[in-house]
Amino acid sequence: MSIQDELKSAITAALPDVSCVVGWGAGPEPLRAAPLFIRGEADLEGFSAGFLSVNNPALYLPSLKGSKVGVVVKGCDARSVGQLAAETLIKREEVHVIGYPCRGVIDVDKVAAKLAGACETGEVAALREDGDDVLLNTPKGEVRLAKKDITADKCGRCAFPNAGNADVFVGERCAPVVTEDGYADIADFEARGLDELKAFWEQEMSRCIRCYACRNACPLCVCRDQCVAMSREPHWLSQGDGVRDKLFFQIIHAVHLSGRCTGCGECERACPLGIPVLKLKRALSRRVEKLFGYKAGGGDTPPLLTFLVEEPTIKERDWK
Amino acid sequence: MSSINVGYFPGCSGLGTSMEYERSTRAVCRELGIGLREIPDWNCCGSTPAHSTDSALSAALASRVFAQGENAGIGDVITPCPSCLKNLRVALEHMEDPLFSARVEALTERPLKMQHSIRSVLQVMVEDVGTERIRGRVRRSLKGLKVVPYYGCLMTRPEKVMRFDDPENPVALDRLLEALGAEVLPFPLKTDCCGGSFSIPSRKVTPRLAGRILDMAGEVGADLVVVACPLCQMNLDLRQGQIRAGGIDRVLPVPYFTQLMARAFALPEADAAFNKLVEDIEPAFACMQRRAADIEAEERKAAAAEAEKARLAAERAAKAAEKAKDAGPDGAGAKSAGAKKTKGKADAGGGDV
Amino acid sequence: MKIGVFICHCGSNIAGTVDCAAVAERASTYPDVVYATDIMYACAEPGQDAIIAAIKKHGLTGVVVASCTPRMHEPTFRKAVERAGVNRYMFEMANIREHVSWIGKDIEANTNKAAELVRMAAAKLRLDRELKPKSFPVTKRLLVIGGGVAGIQAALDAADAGLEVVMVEKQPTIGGKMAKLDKTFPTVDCSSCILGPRMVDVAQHPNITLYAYAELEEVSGYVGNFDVKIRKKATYVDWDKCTGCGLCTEKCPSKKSYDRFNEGVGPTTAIIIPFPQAIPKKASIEREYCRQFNKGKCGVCAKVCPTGAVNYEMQDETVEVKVGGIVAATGYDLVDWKVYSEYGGGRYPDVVTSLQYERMLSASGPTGGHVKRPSDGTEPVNVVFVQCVGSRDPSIGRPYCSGFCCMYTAKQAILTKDHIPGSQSYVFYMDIRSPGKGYDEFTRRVQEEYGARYVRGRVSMIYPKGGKLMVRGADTLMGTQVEVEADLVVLAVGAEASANSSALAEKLRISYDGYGFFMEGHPKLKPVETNTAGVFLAGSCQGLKDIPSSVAQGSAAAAKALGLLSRDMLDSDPQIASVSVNRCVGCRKCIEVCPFKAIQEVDMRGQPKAEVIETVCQGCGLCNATCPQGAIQLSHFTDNQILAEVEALCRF
Amino acid sequence: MSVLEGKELRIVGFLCNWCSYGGADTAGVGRFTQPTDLRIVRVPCSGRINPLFVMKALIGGADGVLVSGCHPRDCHYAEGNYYARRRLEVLKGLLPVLGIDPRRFEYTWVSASEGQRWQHVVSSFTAQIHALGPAARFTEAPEPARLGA
Repeated sequence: MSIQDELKSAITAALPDVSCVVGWGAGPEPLRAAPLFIRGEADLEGFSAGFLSVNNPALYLPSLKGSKVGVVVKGCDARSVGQLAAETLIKREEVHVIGYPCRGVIDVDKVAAKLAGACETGEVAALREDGDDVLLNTPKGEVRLAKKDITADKCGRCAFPNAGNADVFVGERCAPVVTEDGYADIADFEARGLDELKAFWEQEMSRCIRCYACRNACPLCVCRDQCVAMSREPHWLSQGDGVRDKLFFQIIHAVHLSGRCTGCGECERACPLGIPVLKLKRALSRRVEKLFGYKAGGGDTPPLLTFLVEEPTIKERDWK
Repeated sequence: MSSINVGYFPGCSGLGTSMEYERSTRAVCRELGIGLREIPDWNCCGSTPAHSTDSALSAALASRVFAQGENAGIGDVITPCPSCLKNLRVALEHMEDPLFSARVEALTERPLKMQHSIRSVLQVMVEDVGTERIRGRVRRSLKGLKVVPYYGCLMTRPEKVMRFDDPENPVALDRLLEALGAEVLPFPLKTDCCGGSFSIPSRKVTPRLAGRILDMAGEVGADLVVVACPLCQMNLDLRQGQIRAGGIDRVLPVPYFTQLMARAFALPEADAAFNKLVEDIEPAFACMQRRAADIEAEERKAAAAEAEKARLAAERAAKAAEKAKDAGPDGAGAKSAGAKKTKGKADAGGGDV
Repeated sequence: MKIGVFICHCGSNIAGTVDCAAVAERASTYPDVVYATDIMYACAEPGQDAIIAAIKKHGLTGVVVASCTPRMHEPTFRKAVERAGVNRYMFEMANIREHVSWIGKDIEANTNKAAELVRMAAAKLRLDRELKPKSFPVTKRLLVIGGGVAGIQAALDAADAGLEVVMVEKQPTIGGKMAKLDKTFPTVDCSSCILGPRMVDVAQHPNITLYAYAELEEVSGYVGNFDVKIRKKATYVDWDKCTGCGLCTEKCPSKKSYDRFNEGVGPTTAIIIPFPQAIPKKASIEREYCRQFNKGKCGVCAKVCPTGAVNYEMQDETVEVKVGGIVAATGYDLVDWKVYSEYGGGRYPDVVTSLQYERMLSASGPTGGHVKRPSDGTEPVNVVFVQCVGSRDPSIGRPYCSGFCCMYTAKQAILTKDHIPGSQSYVFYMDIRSPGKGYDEFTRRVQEEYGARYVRGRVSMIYPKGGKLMVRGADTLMGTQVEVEADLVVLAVGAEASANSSALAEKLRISYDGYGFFMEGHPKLKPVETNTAGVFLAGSCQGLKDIPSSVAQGSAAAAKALGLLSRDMLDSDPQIASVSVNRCVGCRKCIEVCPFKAIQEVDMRGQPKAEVIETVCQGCGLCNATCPQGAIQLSHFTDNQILAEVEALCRF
Repeated sequence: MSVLEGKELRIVGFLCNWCSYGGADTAGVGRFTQPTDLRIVRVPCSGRINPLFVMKALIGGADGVLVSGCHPRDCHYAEGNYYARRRLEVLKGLLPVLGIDPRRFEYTWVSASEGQRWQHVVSSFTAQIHALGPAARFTEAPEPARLGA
C-alpha cells in the first residue's frame, strides 16, 4: 500500500471520532497544494500528502479547539502541534495526530527562479514526480528539475522528519537530514556585519507591504484579531508605512515567538515579497537553545514562562 | 599513581647554605617518582633586595627564569625555597597585567609564551603525592621523635598569593611529619617571624625573634624544629650561639623536612646530609630510639592485657554456653561460636608476646 | 486635559544646579500643559497651597511636580491634589533632585535633563486615568517573629492596646540575647531582673499567644490579611502537661550535651529547661544528645516525670494563623570568630567570647557567677579583652561596626574588677565608640576608677605559653609592640544578621542588605516600616543596636502596626492589573507567571478568560509584560504610559 | 531639543521602583557624580519590562538602553527579576542580527542601598555608549527596491 493509501485509511479510521481531519488537497495551481478539511469519506478524494504539502495544518488547530479533530502532519508541523499543546493553546487529547515520513517540500520561489525567463510558475500546467526529479509541463515544453534544487531551505536542516508525537504513524520512519540544527545560516548572516545588516533590513522593510501574511501563516500567533500590531490599547505601532514601524512589527513577532518558534518557516514562505523574516526568529531560537537547551515543540514548558533561581548558563556582566 | 614530571628551580641557597635541603629534596623526589628537570642556566629570583628596589626589574629576573624553562619546554615549576616561590609567583601574577607585562618584556626582550605555574616542594608533597603514599614509603619510622613544624612567614602568606593551607594555622607539614611516624606537638609559633634578613641591618633582632621560637619549641617538649625554608633554617640553627648568649638556653637541631623524609625512607646518609646541620641531630635520634622502645613495651603490655581480658570474657561465655546447653538444645550454637572467638583472640595475644 | 507643572527649587538643592524658571518655560510648551511655574518648596505648606490654588484657578485636571524622588513625596503631593478635588492618580512626579541636581554641576545639561524628565512625566500624565481604591476588611491580629527584647516590647505594646498578638520564637524560651546577659551598661543593672518581668507579662497576657520552639514556615496573602503557617518543632515533652518542675533535667544521664543557652560554658543535659527564668518554663529534649534517640534505650525522663509529659513519638506540628500585620524582630547572631586562626580558632580553651563571658559572670550561669578559666578552673588575674573581632574587618566581609561591643567590653571590665578585686583588665581597641546617654562617661570610669588598661591597637596573635596566653599586639599610641601575659582572653565578637535571615526575608518578601539585615522603608523617615505593606521591623534584624534602641524600635513597630490595624477596612492599591476581556485569548501565560497566584481562569460564554483577583494582585506587572497582545494591563503603568515616556525621549 | 547636541547621547534606563530606582536615589543623596545622559523610566518591577520596550527605544533612536532591577532573591515581588533576566538575556540574541550593536543594551541588578554601584554602572555604561558613538538611525532605503529583488 502506498503512503497515500495508508494515510487515507488512517484518516478513514479516524473520521468517526473527529469533526474533521485537516490535510492537503489540490490548490489553485499545480505547484501549490491547499489545506483540505476532510469531514467525510467523500472529501478524501482530493487528499494528497507529499512534496507539495507545504502549508502547516497546525495553524487551524487553535480555532478548532473545543471538539476533537484530526490532523495530518509533517515532522515540522508536529512540532507546532507539540508547542501548541505545551502552551495549552490546544488540548492534546482533542487532537488526533496522523504522521508520515516527510522527505522535504517544494519552495515555489526556487522553481520560479529556475524558470526565470521561460515562464511564470502560474503557467505550469502540470507537475509530475519522477524519482528524485520533478517534470513540469510549461508552455515552452517539459522541464525537468532536481527536487533537491527546489526543496525548501528548512528541509535542508530538518532534524525531525517524522512526527514524533503522532497518534498514528504510517510508513517507514526516515532518517533526519541533520541531527542538530547548527544555525549556520544565522552565523553566516550575522557575519555580514552590523552596518550591512542594518542596511539589509532597511532595504527589505522598505519593500514590506505590511500585509501581515507572515503573522497569519504562523501557527503560534494565536492572538489573531487582538494582535498588538493593530490595537490602540496598547498602541505599540502607528499604522504608517515607515520602515521603523514595519521593522518593529517584525521584532514584535520575533520577540513574541522567542522560546516558542519551532522554525516551521511558514511566515517566510507566506511573505509575498520573499522577505526572510524567519531569520529574526531563528536568531532568538539559537539563543534560547544555547541558554536553556530548549527546542520548541518538544512539549516542555517554554523557557520564558519559568526560571531558575541560579541560572547556570547566564553569565551576567559583573560591572567590575 | 603516575609519576610526576616538573621543572625544578633550586634557588641560590640550595647551592650554598642549604645544600642539605637541596640534596635531600632531590633524593626524596627520586624515591617518590617525582622527576625534577632543572631549569637550564637559571638565575637568582631577586631575593629580598630586588623587589624592594624595583618591581619591574625583579619581575624581569623571574621572567628570565621562566623563559629559560620555556627553552626546555618547561611550564610547571617547583622550588624548595618559599622565598623564591613568593618572588616567582608574585612576578607571574603581576605580569597578568598587560601594561606591567609590557614593561617586563621590554627589559627581557623574551615574552613568555607558555602557561606557567610555580609551587613549593612541600605543596607538591602533600597535594600531589599525598600523605598516604608517603606513609607507604616509610622504612624507618620516626616513632618516638617529638617534633614541632615551623613554616615561617612565607609558606602560606600572603594568603592571596600563596593559596596554600590555612594562612595562620597551617597543618600540611604537621600531617606529613605524622605520616613519617613522628609525634607532632602543637606549636603556636609555627608562622611567627624568625627575623628573616634582618640580621643584615640589625644583629639584635634576629636572635631575639628566632630565640623566641626555639624557646617555645623547647617549652612544648620538642626534640627538634622542622623547617622548610633556607633562611629560617639558618636563623634558627646557625644563630643558636647568639641566642644562648641572649639568655635563652635551648639546644635544638633544626633539620629540613626533606632530611627527615630521607631518613624515614632509609635513604643513604649522604642524601639525608644531617652532617651539614650546625646543631647535631644525633642526640635527638638517640632520644627517639629510647622513647620508641618505651612506647613499644607499653604497647605490648596493653595488647597482653587486652588479650587476657578477651580470654576471660571467652571463658565466661563458654561457661554460660555450657549452662545453656544443659538448659536446652539452643545452647549448642552459642557455645561453638564462643569457643571460636576465644581461640582467635588467644592466638593473636600469643603472637604478640 | 489641562496640565499644571510645578518646578521645585528645593531651596538651593535643585535651583543651585538647575535653571528652574527655564524648565518651567520649556514645560509650558508641552502638549496639554496650560500652566507651568517654578516654586521654592513645593512640599511645604505654601507650596502645596500654591498648587491647590493653581488647580482651582486654571481648572487643572492633572499635575506634574518636578522635585525630589517620588519615593519621598509622592504621597504628600497626591494628598494635596486630592484636597483640590483632583484624583490622586492624576499626578506625576519628575525626579530632578536625586537624579539631576545632586549628581552633577553642569547647569546647562541639568536644566535640559530636568526639562526632558518633565516632558516624560507630562506625557505619562496625559494617559493617567482616575483610579479609585477599593476597601477590604482587616484581620486585627499581629504576628511578632522573635521573642527577644525588641519583639517582647512590640508584642506587649500591641497587646496592651487591645490587639491580639501571636509571637513565634525559634528557641524553647523567649528572652533572646538579653536574657543571656549578666548586667547591662551603663547602669550595670541586672539584665534578667529588668527583662524577666516583661517575659512573664508575655506569658500571662490574655492577648498574647506564644509559640516557642517554633518557626515561620510560610507567609501568603497581603497587608491586612496574611495567612501564616507556623511549624511547632517537636520538643518531645507535652507542654500542656509539663509543670517545669525540672526533675527530668536532674535525672537525665546524658550530662555532656552542648548548653546552647549558656553558649557551651559547661555541659548540660539532653532534656533541658534553658534557664531558671525561662518563659515558657517547660522542658524540651535536644534530640541529638538524647540516649533514647541515639541508642534507642534510656527513657529515664519519661519514668521520672510526675505528669507523664514526655513523649518520644512527638512530631512537628503546623498551625495556621491569619494576621493583619507582621513585626520581624529576629535579632542577630555572633560572627563565627573561629575564622581567626591567629586567635587560636577555638583551639585554646581560655579564649572565650564575650557572650560566654556574660554567662560566666552571671550568678545563674553554669559557674554560679564565679569567673574561672575553662582550662583549669582557676581564677584569672590578667584578663585581656580584644575588641572588633569580626567587626570593622573587610577581610572577612564584615566591614561594619557592631555598635555595642565597646560598651559591653567596658561593662565586662568593670564586672571583672567587681568579681576579682585583684584582677587587671587590658582592653585592645581600635576606637572607643560610645555615643549615647551616659556611655562615654562609662568608658572613662572603667579606665579611671577601675584601672582597666586600654591599649589602642589590634591584636595580631594569641598563643599559649606555660599555661598562660600570650597576647601580642600593637600599641599604636606608643608606636610599639606589646605582649601581655593573660590568664583569660575575652573576644568582643562582632554581630551579624541572624542565621537564615535572608530566607525569612524572602518569605516575607522584604529586602535585605548585603549582610542579611532587613531593609527599612527609608533610612531616615521609615525606620521601622519595610517596602512591603504590613511588615514592620524591630531590633537588630534591621541593623545592630543596643537594648534601649531595640526597645524603642519595638514600641515604634507596635505603634505602626496599631496604626494599620486600628482600621476596620483598608484601601487596596488600585495600581493593579486588569484584563480587557475582549482581547484576552485565554492562553494562560499570565496565570502561569503570576508570583502571587492573583490571576484565575474564568469561563465567559464558553471562552476561557483571565481574571485578576484584586485583593491579591500586588501590582508588579509581570503579567502585563508576558501577555503578547497586551490584554492585561497594569493600571498607572500601562504599556501606553511607558511607551509614551519612551516616545517622549526617543522621537528619532 | 532632546539631548545636548555634541555632549550627550540618548540613553534610556528602565528601573524597578523598589531596588534600582532607590539605588539611583541613594546615589543622588550621596552626591555621587554621574554623567547626565541617562533618562530613567520608573516601573514597578523589572518583570514589568517587556523586552519590546527596549527595542522600541533602540529602534526609536536611543543610543543605549540600560535595565536595572533588584538582585536575584531580593525582588520585591519575589520572582519578577528572574523572568526579566531570562527575557533580557534572550533579547541580546536579536540585536546583532538586526544590525544593532549588542553593547548598546545591558541589564544589571542594583539594590536600594547600592548608591555607589549605581554610580559605577551609570558611568561605565555611559562611557561604553560614548565609545560606540551615536547609533545609526533606521531610515527608509534610498531607493525602493524592485519586487522580488
